[in-house]
Amino acid sequence: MLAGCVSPAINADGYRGKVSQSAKKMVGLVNAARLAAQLDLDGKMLHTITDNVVTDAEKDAQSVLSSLDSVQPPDESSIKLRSNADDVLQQAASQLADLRIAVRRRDQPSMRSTLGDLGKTLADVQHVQDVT
Amino acid sequence: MRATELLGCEVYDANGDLIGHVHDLRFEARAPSGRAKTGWQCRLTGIACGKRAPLGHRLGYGTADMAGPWPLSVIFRRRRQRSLEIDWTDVTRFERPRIHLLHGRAYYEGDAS
Amino acid sequence: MTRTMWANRDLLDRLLIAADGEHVGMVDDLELSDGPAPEITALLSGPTALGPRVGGRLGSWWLAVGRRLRPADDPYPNRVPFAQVTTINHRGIAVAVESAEVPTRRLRGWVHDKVIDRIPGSG
Amino acid sequence: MTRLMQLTLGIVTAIGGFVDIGNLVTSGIAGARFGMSLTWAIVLGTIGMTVFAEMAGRVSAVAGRAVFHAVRERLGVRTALINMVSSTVLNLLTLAAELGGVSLVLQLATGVNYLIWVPIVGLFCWLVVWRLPFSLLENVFGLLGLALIVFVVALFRLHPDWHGLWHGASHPSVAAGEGIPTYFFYAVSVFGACLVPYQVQFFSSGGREEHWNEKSIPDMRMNAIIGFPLGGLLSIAIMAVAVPVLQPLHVDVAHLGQVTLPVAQAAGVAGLAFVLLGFFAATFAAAAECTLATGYLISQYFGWSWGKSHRPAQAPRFHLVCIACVIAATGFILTTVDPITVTLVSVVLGAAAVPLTYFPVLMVANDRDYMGRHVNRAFSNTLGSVFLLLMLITSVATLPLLFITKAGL
Repeated sequence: MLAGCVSPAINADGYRGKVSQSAKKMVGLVNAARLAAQLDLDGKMLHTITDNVVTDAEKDAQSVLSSLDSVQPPDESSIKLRSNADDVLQQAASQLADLRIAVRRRDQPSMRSTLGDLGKTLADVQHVQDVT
Repeated sequence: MRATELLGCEVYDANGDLIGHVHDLRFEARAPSGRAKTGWQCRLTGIACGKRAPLGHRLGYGTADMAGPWPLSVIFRRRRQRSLEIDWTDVTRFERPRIHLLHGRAYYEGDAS
Repeated sequence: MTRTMWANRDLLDRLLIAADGEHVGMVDDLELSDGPAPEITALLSGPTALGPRVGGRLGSWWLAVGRRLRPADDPYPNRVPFAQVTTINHRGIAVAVESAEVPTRRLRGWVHDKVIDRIPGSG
Repeated sequence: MTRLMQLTLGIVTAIGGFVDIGNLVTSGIAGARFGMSLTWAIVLGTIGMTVFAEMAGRVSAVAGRAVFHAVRERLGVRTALINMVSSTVLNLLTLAAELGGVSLVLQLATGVNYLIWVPIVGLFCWLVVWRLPFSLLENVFGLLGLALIVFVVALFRLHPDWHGLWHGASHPSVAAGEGIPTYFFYAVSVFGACLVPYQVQFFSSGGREEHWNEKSIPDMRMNAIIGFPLGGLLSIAIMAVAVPVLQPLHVDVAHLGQVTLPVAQAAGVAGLAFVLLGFFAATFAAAAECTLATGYLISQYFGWSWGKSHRPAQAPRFHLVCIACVIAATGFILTTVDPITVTLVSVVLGAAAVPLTYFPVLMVANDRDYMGRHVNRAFSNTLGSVFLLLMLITSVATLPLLFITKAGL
């Protein structure tokens, strides 16, 4: 549902909006995964559902990234924006993957530490969303 | 002859003017008499024709006792008045797809009101 | 006792109900006698009656399907003689014939023999 | 069975029959994205469904006409044919969404990929249609679907800001950062999820299956007038639990798993078990009903014998249609198209297609020759006309909204 919509030629403002949109989606994905994992640690989740929610979040995060990558940055400042945002979003996506691995292995300590990392990354992602 | 062959035919009055298309057939039905279970008789007595698509007629406005709803009942009642009922005995000639009538248009329009 | 009926309102597109209560088709067309005072002689049903009413390419296609299902290459639709009609009302047109004897159900027979009967638990 | 129990059973099955994959998905999305501000669309959709179902049920009981008999009688061969074809395509889309929904629920419960489940679910859906008696289908799944009440329980346990929820519902406004077309797209989807054509086709044909007559009208009315609004309340509860949990986190609901999170937070594993059971029952029953509804409507158009009261050998064409429907819908979902997207598209197109079946039923319900003293009164007709207008507006607006918003993205 998140992929698709390749819009090749946009201006700097449009690009900024696109980055902001991607960051906003990433916030939702990270939050859903964190909520599921946290509830799981609290013993309030069925393991299969946690797995599903986290796996879906990871997949959707990948498609947010690839959808952003498919847009050509129109100018110099957009390229700078892109490299900055890309780092943060990549990090979020890879931490979601870490979380998924920890959930599948039912490795609670590693789930906890990944949740902590995701919390920090989330702040960065929100920052990307706000400044753009 | 099949009903489908009649429905949709062009209707011309005595002067050769097109009045409309046949959109329904009127029958006089006689139910089985006495204790007989079967024995229906259905005689073609007339045709309904008009220029407009007979939507309201088809839906029941015009031939049925409709309770509403407003405003459909009003719209269709008004449109119905443009539809003419013609007795089959007034048909002088029927050659698909044309039906020719005995009288002029004014005769039927007067009759319909 | 006589009453007025309209083809569209009272006869066409009405359900045909057999003596045993089975639905045996729709009244797709009416057959009228020739002459100065035409009378309904039969109710016509099935693809070869429906096709011409639908009209257009779809109608001719449906007609062709119907012909395939006919025994000989006879395009005339299935007839239910009007003399067999018992009641005409808003529930449909009932006839004094058992469903097995109503000639409208060739497609049904084909589907029954070739598909449904071969699946376990159909009886 | 006592009369009271029978009545309760009818109402309960109406609640279970009301909620399906469309409600689960659209209420979840709407709650997370728009808070309570789309409650009005659920309320309107539910009233529309109740009015329409009551009318169709009355026509079925008094005049003995199921929906597509009325369609063909009133619209004539050609218009009714177009109507039948589009209703069938729409039902197939809905059926695909339901089958996909059941499979997703099984994925949530087992962790096994939903695509593995799809053919199995399709097979079971057909088996139910093939062999299970009608009343068993309606009652068993209707009762199990009641497990969804866990959403109401969860709502209370979340101790939400009731005043805020009520304010959101009574003062609808477009959430910040959302476009007006998107808002109305989801309004149509929520509306369409409540007012589903196959449910009315099933309700009215089911009445023929159960041999309703004039005496059944009070029961039928109770089922529609109490059961469906309670189903609507359930949809509102699914929406409301998302508001305190998912909305602050900006979760963009795109998966069934996310819809269950608020219940997990409020009621833990036990709550989730109820959710899964309820989801399964609601979507599976809907799949079977949608299959039957499609069989009903095609058979009614052609005047074939139909219904579950016949053994398959006595209604072969009806059962062939059912088999073909299940195969087509299963095949469609197996193409790996996202079931949630299929659900959204099906409820939105469903909202657009409602007048096709609603209009003929409204006509027959107004025909004194057919209905006698049970003809529409001024009250039903006022509501009936208002909703006809509303449905027509929705129909006209739907396709532009679908394209402008690219299905709500």
